[in-house]
Amino acid sequence: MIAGSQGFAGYLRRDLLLAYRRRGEVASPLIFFVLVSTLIPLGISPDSARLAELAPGIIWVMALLATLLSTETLFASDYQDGSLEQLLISPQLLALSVLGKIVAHWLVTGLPLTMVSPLIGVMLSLPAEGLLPLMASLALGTACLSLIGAVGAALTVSLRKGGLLLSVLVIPLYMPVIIFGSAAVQAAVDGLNWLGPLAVLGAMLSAAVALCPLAIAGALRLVSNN
Amino acid sequence: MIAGSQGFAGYLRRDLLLAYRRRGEVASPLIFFVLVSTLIPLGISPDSARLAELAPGIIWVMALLATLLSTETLFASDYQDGSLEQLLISPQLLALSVLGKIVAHWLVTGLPLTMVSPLIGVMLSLPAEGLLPLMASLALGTACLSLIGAVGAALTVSLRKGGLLLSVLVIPLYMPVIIFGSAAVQAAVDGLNWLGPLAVLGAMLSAAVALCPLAIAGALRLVSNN
Amino acid sequence: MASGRNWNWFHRMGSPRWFYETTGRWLPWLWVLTLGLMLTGLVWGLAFAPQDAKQGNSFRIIYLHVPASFLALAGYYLMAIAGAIGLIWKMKLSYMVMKSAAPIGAALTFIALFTGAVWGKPTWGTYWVWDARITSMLILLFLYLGVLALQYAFHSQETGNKASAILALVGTVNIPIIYKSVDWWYTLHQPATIKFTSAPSMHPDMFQPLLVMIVAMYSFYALALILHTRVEILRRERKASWVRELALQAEPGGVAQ
Amino acid sequence: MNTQFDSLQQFWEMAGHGPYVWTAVLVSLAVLGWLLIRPVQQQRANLQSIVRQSQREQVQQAAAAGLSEEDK
Amino acid sequence: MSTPPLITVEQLAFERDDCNVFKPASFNVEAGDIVQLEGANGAGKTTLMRLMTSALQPTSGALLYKGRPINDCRYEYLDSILYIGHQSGVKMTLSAEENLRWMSPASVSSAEITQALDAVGLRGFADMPCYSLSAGQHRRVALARLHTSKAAVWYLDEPFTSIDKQGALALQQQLEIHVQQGGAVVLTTHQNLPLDGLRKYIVESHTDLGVQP
Amino acid sequence: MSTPPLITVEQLAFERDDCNVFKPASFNVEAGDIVQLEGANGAGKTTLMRLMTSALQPTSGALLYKGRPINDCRYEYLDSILYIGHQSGVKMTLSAEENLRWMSPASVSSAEITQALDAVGLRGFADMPCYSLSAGQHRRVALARLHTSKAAVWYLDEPFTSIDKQGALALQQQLEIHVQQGGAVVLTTHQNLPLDGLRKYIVESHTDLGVQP
Ligand code: HEM
Ligand SMILES: Nc1ncnc2c1ncn2[C@@H]1O[C@H](COP(=O)(O)OP(=O)(O)OP(=O)(O)O)[C@@H](O)[C@H]1O
Ligand SMILES: Nc1ncnc2c1ncn2[C@@H]1O[C@H](COP(=O)(O)OP(=O)(O)OP(=O)(O)O)[C@@H](O)[C@H]1O
Ligand SMILES: [Mg+2]
Ligand SMILES: [Mg+2]
Repeated sequence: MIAGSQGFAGYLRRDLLLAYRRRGEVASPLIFFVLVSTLIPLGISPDSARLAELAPGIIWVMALLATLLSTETLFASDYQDGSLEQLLISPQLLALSVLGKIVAHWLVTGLPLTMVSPLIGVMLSLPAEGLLPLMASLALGTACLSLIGAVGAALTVSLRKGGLLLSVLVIPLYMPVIIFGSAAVQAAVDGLNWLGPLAVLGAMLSAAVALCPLAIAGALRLVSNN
Repeated sequence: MIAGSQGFAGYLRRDLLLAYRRRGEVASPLIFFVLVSTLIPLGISPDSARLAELAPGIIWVMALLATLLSTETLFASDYQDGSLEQLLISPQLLALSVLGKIVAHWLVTGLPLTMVSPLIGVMLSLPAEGLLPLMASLALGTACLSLIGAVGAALTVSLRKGGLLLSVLVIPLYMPVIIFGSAAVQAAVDGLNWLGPLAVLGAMLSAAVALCPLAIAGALRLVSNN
Repeated sequence: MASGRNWNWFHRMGSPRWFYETTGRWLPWLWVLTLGLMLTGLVWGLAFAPQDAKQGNSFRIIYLHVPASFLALAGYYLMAIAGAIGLIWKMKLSYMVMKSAAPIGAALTFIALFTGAVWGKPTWGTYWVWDARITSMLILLFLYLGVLALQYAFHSQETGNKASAILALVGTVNIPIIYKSVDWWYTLHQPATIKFTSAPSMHPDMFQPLLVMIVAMYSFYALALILHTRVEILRRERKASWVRELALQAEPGGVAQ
Repeated sequence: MNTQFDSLQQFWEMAGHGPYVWTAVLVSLAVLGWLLIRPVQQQRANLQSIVRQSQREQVQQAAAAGLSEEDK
Repeated sequence: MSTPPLITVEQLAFERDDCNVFKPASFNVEAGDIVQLEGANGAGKTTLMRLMTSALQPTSGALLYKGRPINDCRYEYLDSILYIGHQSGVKMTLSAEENLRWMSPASVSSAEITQALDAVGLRGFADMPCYSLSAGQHRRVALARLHTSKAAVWYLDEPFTSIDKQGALALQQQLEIHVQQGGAVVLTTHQNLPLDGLRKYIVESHTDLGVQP
Repeated sequence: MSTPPLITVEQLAFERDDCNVFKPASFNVEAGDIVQLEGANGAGKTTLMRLMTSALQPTSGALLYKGRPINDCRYEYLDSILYIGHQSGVKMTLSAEENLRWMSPASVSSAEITQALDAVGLRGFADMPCYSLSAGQHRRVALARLHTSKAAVWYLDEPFTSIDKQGALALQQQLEIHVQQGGAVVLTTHQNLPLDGLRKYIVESHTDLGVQP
């Protein structure tokens, strides 16, 4: 069973089960996303023409925040109850097990968020031709965000209440994702080619899949080493 | 010493000390506020005329989120390490001790946020006459937000990892605050009377100071009773 | 064994004591060089250089703005490389260098942003615009702040060092991506209102003092980095005997307060 | 080479741009100065505390030596 | 009329999901008593103790303090008790000294704080943040409260957890001294305590689901 | 050539802030051994045990598994050990059964899981979420791993915490059976264990700051 696939699949399954146990709460990033998006018209203007201009940016910023907030707890409870230490001494490749956790995380946050985004798009008067690019870019982009955020979560896991510190660490790293994500939607709305920005997001995602688990594994070994 | 002031002042002092211990982290709501505000131009547009229109709303939404996120942990760590139980059986008025904690919370989040808001205002091209109303409304408004958020935090404290559930509970309650807060700023920018909305905020704050601590005390007793 | 010999210089350089003693000899010269160049450059730039045709005297801010911008960016790479060396070769000294580079870099970034903002008011009529370069600079400041915050968030020095080294490395991979994407973002949205004055043909009389200031800033950076690193060395090696001897020489009384 | 300004007053005002230029210069110099002064101060404090600690240990060692002599 | 006992537990019961956790409990605690709540894992010792501290509201039965119902003299009662549970309320980010300072009555002086920390063997650790303490040291920070508190009744839920042998001996002595001076102690532990005058109260699980080893 | 010992600890040391936590440790663990790490609170028992599980990297010294450095056979070693620390890795929101399922090797059948939970006395609690278990029941969930694990070497950091008397007896028997079958146990506890063939290794604090009771 040495370095077998149990690490990846095992953690994927476990984290999905844990999420299912707290399903009321797992729906929260989603509800957060919806609620905050409704705050915007309240704070700014209910005028639909104006909202339509803002929609790609707003939706992307909110999706980013929702992902960020849920990333925070990716390793925290495992650290507190000792599971993380068990993970470190499990006879599997750490990076793979970690990837399993992240995939589970994306399945319960990024994916539902992507699914519900057309709804928000319609609420914020996003033109119909922007909806498909919105979903596509969110699907790729939130996966990137989960991976990058996990690096920050790993680095801050041993700090009690690292929640907001995490945002300081990762928001700068999120900037390219949000630029290309919202640009893809904007391009589609303006009738331009939106596959270009989407391809860039895809490239970023592949790079993140390759590199982030390694950085995370290093960070986890490091912070637990005291 | 029964029901003396030690409860209020004691918790105020303790929570400020705790905050000082994690000062790197306490600065975070602030940095979060600044960081997220920079995401907006990246997501939407760097055009200053456009930004100026959005500024009051955006700043208020971001301030709300920063407060919300930091409220989350108001009772969580106390619950986990058993301090909350000690608070419940301390010979002081629970509501007062709780108020002490909330004041400390506002001093380390709402107040610095208010202080730094003109900077964000300038960065988002908010016209100069909006800056004072922005600060005034944020000072009153963030205090309201801390109080209301604390009610939600108390209700969710015993649910493990209630972070995002909290937002679902309190965001609807936040809506009046954000409406009057951003209205005050907008009124000032448009050259209208902004003291009206501000007065409403003040009234909300007084009501919240009177009622929220009682609600919180009740919620804490209820939640720990199992 | 042969390879061991080749690495000798490397390990000697990694010795905090070697660093402390060598830089101790350089320090007086560096002080003189830095202060001299700074003073020359500033006086020359502020008082003697001709004023700009379009921007008038506000243009003199360039003598601080541009050198600080240069070093703010270069400093991040230096910091990340030092962190990488620390992580790979487990060299204590390079962690100390990394730790010292973070506040210096953050301060220089702040200077670049502040002087830029002040300069913007008379030239553009506003303190802030979301220009590509300016936005990148702001993000750089955040990256620095992240490294600093992480560094000090840990109780244990070493964990803080390693954690921020990892973060700095991740940041390094990201910086080119961030810069490229911000550039692209800006060209996509470019508002017509403001044109960045890139001073295509600078008069030599204006350019020479700028050159002096740039060299001065490099010298300043070296000086500040060395001073900060020496503080770290003393703090970490306070139990070593060479540090004790050195302290007794420097502060024979030692009782002041 | 000549100065661009006829008097100190003019140099200070810089034809209306004085406030901008001088805030930029003063703030920058303050930050740069802080970057140099702080390590110098810290270094001195470090050296002093190291000396004090080694003095304390000498005293303790002397006391310990005295004790063991008494034991004999 | 004789003076009423310090604390009277009268048919105290607590339901979870409409089911009593333990058989309704009745006993007295007098000044000078050490009462050990005994029972298998899951019998309900912690639940009973939390009821006695008034952190939980009983479903039925009464808790009397000096003969008066607890609700009539709540603050007086709370002022005279001290509870250290499984989770001890020690803040990880504060130092041992700050934790103790905070958990002690306002009238305790700094010298007393230092003394208390010395007494539990934490000299030299007073200013380290508590997350860098070992399991036993962490528990000792909580136990240092016993030295600074003025409370008459101590509720200690498994106080010997993680404490080494010498520490356990010292704690037993301290308990004895406390009751000799007229205090009272209610504690749970799975160890046998060689204490004079120890009384046991057996907590019996109400369900048939108790641990069956 | 004689076979090398199962585990060799050679001058193993760990520094925090440039200062050894405990005096460098050297001892062997053979199949059939029960080794108790003994020492006062804060002596470094937990630290040493975490070094032995390879969760911590030693500053100096070596850890050998069957005569080979641990870094050469990391996965093989990790596959043959089981560690239960102060924090046991039990997930509060999962039930006892799910926790055990997850923490056991993939080859363990459902029947074995149920058996293991019965064996630690959690029959009837198998599908309650762990946050509604008592302290001892919680610990028993973690200890149920000993019934499902195939690991040869058990590292147990204060396994008797919160466990009642009968539970403690059962655990001691289990340890003895394990070593009779050729396994090995390294544990810490502050209690005296009446176990045959128990060997003690005294962990000595390196600093003069050990707990002074
Ligand atoms: C907050 C505002 C500003 C920031 C963050 C900023 C940032 C920068 C940076 C990073 C550089 C160095 C670029 C490089 O290394 O190639 C730079 C150079 C320069 N900046 Fe700024 N800048 C700001 C405002 C201004 C303003 C208002 C002006 C003038 C109107 C200005 C004029 C220049 C010039 C002339 C250069 C040097 C020429 C060049 O390298 O292209 N900057 N600035
Ligand atoms: N994370 C940490 N950071 C700094 N120091 C620590 C940390 N964890 C433990 N220590 C210190 O290291 C020493 C050894 O701790 P360790 O937990 O190994 O002790 P222990 O022998 O297990 O004690 P106990 O019997 O109390 O469990 C203690 O003095 C403790 O204060
Ligand atoms: N929060 C809770 N929700 C539901 N049931 C609970 C909760 N806490 C405890 N229980 C159940 O109540 C019973 C009594 O628990 P309690 O913690 O009082 O036991 P205990 O005697 O202290 O056991 P231990 O010796 O293990 O500490 C147990 O069967 C436990 O499963
Ligand atoms: Mg209990
Ligand atoms: Mg231990």
